[in-house]
Amino acid sequence: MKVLTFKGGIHPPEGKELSEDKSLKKLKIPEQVIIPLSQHIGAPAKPIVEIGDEVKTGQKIAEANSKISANIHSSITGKVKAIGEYLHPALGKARAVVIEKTEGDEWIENKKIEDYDSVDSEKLVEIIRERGIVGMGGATFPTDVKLSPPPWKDIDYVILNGAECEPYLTCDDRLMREKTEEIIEGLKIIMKIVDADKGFIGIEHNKPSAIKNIQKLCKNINNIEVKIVKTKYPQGAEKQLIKAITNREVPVGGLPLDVGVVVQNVGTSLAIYEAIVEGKPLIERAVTVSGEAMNDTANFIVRIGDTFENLIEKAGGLKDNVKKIISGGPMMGIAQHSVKNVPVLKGVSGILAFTDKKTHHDEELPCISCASCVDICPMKLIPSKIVKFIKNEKYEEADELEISACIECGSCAYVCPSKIPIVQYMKIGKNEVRKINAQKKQEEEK
Amino acid sequence: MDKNLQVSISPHLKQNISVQKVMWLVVLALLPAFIHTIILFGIRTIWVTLTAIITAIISEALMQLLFNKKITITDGSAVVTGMLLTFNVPPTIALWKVALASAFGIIIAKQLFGGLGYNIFNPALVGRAFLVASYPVAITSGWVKPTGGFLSISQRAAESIKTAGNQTAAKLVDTVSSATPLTALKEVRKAASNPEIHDTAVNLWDKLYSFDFVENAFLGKIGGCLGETTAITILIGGLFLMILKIIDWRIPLAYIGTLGVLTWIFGGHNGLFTGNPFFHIFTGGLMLGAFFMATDMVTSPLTKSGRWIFAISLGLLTFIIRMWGGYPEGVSYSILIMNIFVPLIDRYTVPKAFGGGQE
Amino acid sequence: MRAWKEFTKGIIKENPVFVMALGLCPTLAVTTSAVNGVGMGLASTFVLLGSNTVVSIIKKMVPNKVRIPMYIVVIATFVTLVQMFMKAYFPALDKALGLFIPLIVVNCMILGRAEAFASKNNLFYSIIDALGVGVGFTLALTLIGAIREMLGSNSVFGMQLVEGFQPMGFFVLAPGAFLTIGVLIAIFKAIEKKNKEN
Amino acid sequence: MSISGLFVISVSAILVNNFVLARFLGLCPFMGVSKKLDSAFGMGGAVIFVMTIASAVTWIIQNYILNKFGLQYLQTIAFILVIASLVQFIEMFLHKALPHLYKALGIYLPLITTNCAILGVTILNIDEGYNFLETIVHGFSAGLGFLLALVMMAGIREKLELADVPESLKGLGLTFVTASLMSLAFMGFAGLV
Repeated sequence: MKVLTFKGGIHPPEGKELSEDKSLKKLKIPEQVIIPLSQHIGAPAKPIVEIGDEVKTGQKIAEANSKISANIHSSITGKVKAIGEYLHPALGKARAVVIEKTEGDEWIENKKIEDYDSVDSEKLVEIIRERGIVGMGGATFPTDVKLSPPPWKDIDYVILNGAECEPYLTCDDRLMREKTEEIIEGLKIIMKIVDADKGFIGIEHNKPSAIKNIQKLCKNINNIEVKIVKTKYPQGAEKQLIKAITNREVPVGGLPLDVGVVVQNVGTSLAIYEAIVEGKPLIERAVTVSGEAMNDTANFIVRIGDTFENLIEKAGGLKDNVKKIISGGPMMGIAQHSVKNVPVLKGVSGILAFTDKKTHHDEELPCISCASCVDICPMKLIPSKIVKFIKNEKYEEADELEISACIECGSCAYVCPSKIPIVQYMKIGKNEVRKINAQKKQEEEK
Repeated sequence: MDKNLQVSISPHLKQNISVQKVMWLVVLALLPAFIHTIILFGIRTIWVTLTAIITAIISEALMQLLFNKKITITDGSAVVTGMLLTFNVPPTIALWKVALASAFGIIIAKQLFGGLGYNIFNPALVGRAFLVASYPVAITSGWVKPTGGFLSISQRAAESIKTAGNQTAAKLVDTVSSATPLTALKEVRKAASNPEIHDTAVNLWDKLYSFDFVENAFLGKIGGCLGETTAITILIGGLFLMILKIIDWRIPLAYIGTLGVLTWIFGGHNGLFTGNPFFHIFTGGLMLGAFFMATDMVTSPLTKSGRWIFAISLGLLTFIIRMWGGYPEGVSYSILIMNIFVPLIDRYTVPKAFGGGQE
Repeated sequence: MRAWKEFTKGIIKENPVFVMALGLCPTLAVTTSAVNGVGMGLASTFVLLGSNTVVSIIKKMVPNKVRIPMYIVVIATFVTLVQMFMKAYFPALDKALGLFIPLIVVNCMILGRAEAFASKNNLFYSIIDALGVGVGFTLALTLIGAIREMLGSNSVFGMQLVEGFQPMGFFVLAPGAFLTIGVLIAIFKAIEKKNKEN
Repeated sequence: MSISGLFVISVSAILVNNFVLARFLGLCPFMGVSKKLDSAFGMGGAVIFVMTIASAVTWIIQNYILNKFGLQYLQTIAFILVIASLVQFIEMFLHKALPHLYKALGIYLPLITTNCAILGVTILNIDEGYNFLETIVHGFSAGLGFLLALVMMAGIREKLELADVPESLKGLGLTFVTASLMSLAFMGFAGLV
């Protein structure tokens, strides 16, 4: 089978061998969970419980606050202990509901729809919204919004993203191997909702077992096909995956649905299946715990709100020479100050611990125009020049070089011999450019 | 359990490459050619090289002191400049002239522009051009024969050309056998238009274009600057850098290819397509220029399309200067001239961003 | 002491070459030697003096609209005088300076002084101004010429300096001219900054 | 007049004896208008335009008026007046007839009167004894050479804007050093014609 890909990209050390053979293990329900109200892109959810309330597993505890927002559910059976500011792996600190476990694990009863084909698409989207499903790949965009394209946009393809191009992470791989059937059912549901002709599952070449399992099950489904994509970072970035599989290019500033495609992570597909067919809100997820500074590694199914500390401990604990702990993958993840009381969110796909050797900090030197970053940029930008403009506060010039197209994948910073923190400059620049353009728009409207 | 955790922006993995590593790899790639020069011209080339390197380092440090900047002489870039300059001078050059050129290159072409990464021109080539402007005689004459070789054609080959009492022809043979190959070619081409010595000139021309000669040129058994007599070892070093992806293969390929094709078409005396491209590829500074000078990261274009434009223009310019210019060799000036155009090339070869082509 | 101030300002603080960057073409073109520098400087000073004087006298008679063309005619007249004078008495220097003698007409320094100073000030100060700027210009050209001659020909005003030194031909060529003035401008700037700091 | 002769004049004026880099003409606008590429193209275009026309007009004046009446000594005055009024006239003409071109070149025209490269080229045409056709080719090529130098410098200066240049060299100082190295590189063209 042909291995598909896009232009550019890098080959960082994969690190998957550390945990790819560890099958998914359901972790014991924690004594206490910290459930932040911001676990998705968009407005934080509004809490609908009060301190002292008793809640069941799967009970809604906070409500979506605007169109782009998501419901939050309790992940355990217990009692609301506090509502306030708590640590958050991405935002530093954010409002959260703390629930203390009581006896048992009593689930709230939800309607199960096994025959989803006979149900209206709108109804299915409503259920998905109700169950608080968001993108599980890390971006955490509310799934219901993504599945409601404007009526004038025809969707041809649904792509399930099983690339998992971030090094070290293996949770999607494990899901594809162990929850194969559920994931494919999820894809069918998505295809029904957006009325797509064809479904693809894009998987990187380095996951032969996952590919085999899914291929076996798809054999008799004529409108679903497995597409093998090259093991290359960032193969799992939405736009790059679409390019590889369909050869369509999402325009600058556009969305996949502008080219008739909807992309969902395999984990999201599983969550959709569980929400519709099993009536289960999004209260658990698969997390890889790995890295050279771990005594042992694991792939867990954990309740949302469990803590990093607990996961690390259950996986085998940290080595003494740990230097860095990351939420997410090593390329785009966020380094953590501490792991105590830091909760696992809907979008946390991995907890990685690294030693000094892997992450050594280097001094920034002047750019020598080696153009490594230009050669590998998957968005075909000129990072080195954009960074020079940003350093000199020439944001309009940076805008001309399409800085806003940057997906912050970090490939440029990975290859840079001068160790320039390019992603950081990109973030600053994008922010400034956005401000300038908003201001310009405002002035024009006047 | 909280340790002193490090917090920094993503990505948390970095490739094992650094500016220092790049520079020292270039130095490493130049070592075979350096050893080759010692074999060809003796111990003296060591002193020439050391002079260039030490002066480069001292100049860099002094300027950084003067401008209150951090001293960065360990990054290896000054060493690279010093070494490259050595390959751009004749083996007999006075040491103080090498030092002068090295200092000029580092101070004027590099440090005044802000140091590493900001220079517009290749410092080593600026050093050479300064020498050519200041001491034209020192850099274009006084050639010595390399061990086991000759300057352009061997004494025997020269004697085999019967001049039959024709004094002008005899003089031409003398001139040619005491010049570097490209200078010899220039003399021969000029002489070919003189009917009186046309036959002799054509005879010499054929000798230069013969397989034997090109083989000798490839092995370095000819006269010239240190980098002009070490084609084979420079090629080895260049391929080494190419395999490590320190330099982009496009630049040497397009540069050498363009010059080869042009000289093949227009470089002969029997009409079109009678030139010997290999003569032009292995004589002069082309190997050094194409692999080590034109590929200098700081002073070459950023984009692939830009590098094609850059390298093809280099081939064209070198061809023009070798054919019609005042200098026998045009590699160093071609690169300096194209250095001027790099900012323009960079500006007008910005690729469309991903998804930018469909709107 | 205004007169003294007007005179000295042109020499250092508002040096036409190093600070104001005026009259660059002749500054670079003719300064291959100190003598040429002096020659060009004096010729320009003469024209400057003449034009400042005349402009200052006629400033009230000239309608605003034809002001600039009028100044140019005045300058061109003095340039023509200089041309004739040089041809007659200093043929060698005339040859060395060549094209740049007639080009004094378009030396922006001269038109600049006429427009910025002589047309607004009385005859006395206009003459002082012209002398000051002219001396500044002449000194600058002489300095550049002397440096280039020293480095490029191992001599100053034609006298050989160091026995056995092989001069750097670079400095008498075009790139040497650009480099010398570039570095001198930078040095002037650095000194000025130091002075301001103290 | 052979084509190759015209070619030699042209190559000489653009590359070998580039007006800015080898002859030191037009340095004030070269320094002043080379900060941005857009304005470099504008100024360069305007200079080509004026140089070509001024070359033609002054050649006619020299050959049919000054020489005829033995008024050669009035050359400087006559030429500068011709150029000044020519620029005025071109400005008015463009404004009325070609507003689009005027928009692109217009703001640079007033600066051109004192560009010594214009007067320089007209005098050189006479000194070199060029005929009418050669004069026009020379004028045009000299302008092209000026444009080339200006655009090259603007490209470099835009890049240097982002460089960590020592304080005292910023601006004019480094621009001259750059010009020096450009001029040094252009010496490679020596002997071409």
